[in-house]
Amino acid sequence: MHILANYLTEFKNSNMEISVLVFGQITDITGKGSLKFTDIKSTGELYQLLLKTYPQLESIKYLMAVNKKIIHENTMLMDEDTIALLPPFSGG
Amino acid sequence: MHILANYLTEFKNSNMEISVLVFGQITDITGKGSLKFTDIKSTGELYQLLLKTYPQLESIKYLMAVNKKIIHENTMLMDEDTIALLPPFSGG
Amino acid sequence: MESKKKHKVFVEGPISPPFIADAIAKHNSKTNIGAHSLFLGQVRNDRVGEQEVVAIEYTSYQEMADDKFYEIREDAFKKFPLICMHIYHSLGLVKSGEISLFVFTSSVHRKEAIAACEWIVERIKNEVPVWGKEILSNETSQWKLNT
Amino acid sequence: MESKKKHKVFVEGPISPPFIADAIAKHNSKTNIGAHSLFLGQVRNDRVGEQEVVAIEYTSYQEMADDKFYEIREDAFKKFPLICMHIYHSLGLVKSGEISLFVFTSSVHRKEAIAACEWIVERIKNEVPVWGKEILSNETSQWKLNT
Repeated sequence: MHILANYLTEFKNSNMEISVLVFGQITDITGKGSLKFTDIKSTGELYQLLLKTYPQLESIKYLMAVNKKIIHENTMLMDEDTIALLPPFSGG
Repeated sequence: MHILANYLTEFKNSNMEISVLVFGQITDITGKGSLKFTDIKSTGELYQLLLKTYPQLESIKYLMAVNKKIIHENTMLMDEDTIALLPPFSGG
Repeated sequence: MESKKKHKVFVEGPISPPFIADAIAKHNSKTNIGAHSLFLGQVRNDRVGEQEVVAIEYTSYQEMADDKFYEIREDAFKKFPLICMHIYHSLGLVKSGEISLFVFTSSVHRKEAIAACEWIVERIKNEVPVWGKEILSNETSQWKLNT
Repeated sequence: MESKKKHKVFVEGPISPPFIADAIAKHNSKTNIGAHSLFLGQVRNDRVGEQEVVAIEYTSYQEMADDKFYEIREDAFKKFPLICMHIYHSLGLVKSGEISLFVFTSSVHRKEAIAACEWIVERIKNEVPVWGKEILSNETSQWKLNT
């Protein structure tokens, strides 16, 4: 059992997939509302990757939510987590 | 002319008539919504006369308005003035 | 600005929801408005001993009340950057569950409409000569006291 | 108390005056209510250079927004002695002059309904993931910024 559990964990990590949901003005930059990434371990790592992929994000103020909760510091990610990129709200 | 003016003033004074409008719970005491008085010179005098006529007014908190303006001190009255007895407002 | 328009405040009987809807809909063409604040006073069926309030009968010193509503209106436009404001108050019988006061303010941004609406409601309650007589379930009555 | 009822907040397109009238009329049977406070957000035709805003298209992160509306609702019932509260927010296209937000609070006395309504509006503006895209008269667009 122990060996199997280890094997599964490793298998899972190496194929870890996260969804990134994109809203508001950020959709103008990404061109789509959702993105998929594999093997991203933290929100900090995601932030850097997004910046490399979409340099225009540099000028955009936004928050990240992990599974619908806004986070304010670097947060570890798990398989199937949903991260949202949230530019300033303008409802009402 | 001067003599005539004096005469008119005296005539007016001796028949000076004021209207008293009654509202809210005070109508339960007076039984009517409007009263007429003659030769009342001030709101203080009116207050005393009302109290003598309707002793139950003793227990009622009310303000007086002279010609639609609330007054807070003894005020001289003139012919055809309209005085309103205003118990606490309860609109809305 | 409509600060000079002296509109009729008193309405006979309750203020109906469709009347409120019409008042709202009329502001559709005023496209500089960003926020509306509405206050509605509804008659409560308060318990009074064994009885309960089934209606309130409103009376007013109308001439003085009209002057006061006008003064409140003028003051509101001086104090707050409003685009519109409307006040409607019932006279006569309003049953419990029905609406007897409707204050409606509109402005570019929300804070002004909200602050003005509350300020106007307070002034009406304190300064306008209107009296409510509470009609109880056993057909007796008592004079309402504002809190 | 209806604090446990999770009602639908988002409506497609503008919030119509008859819809608001219906919401008001439904409270006719709640005769312990003495005061309603309503806030309505209306789309402004702001000038943007040579153009003006003809509509706003609202989008949302709906799952998160629904959680947030529920949290605001629960908090409001804890913080204020409310009898009822309702929130409606538009998604999709709302033209200038039309209504995109409707917050409705009811309580025994006026102060609680008024304070709660304002508090809820502030929380919605600050915390609910909704974005407005302003559609301009020349068919270009820009993202709205809340003030």
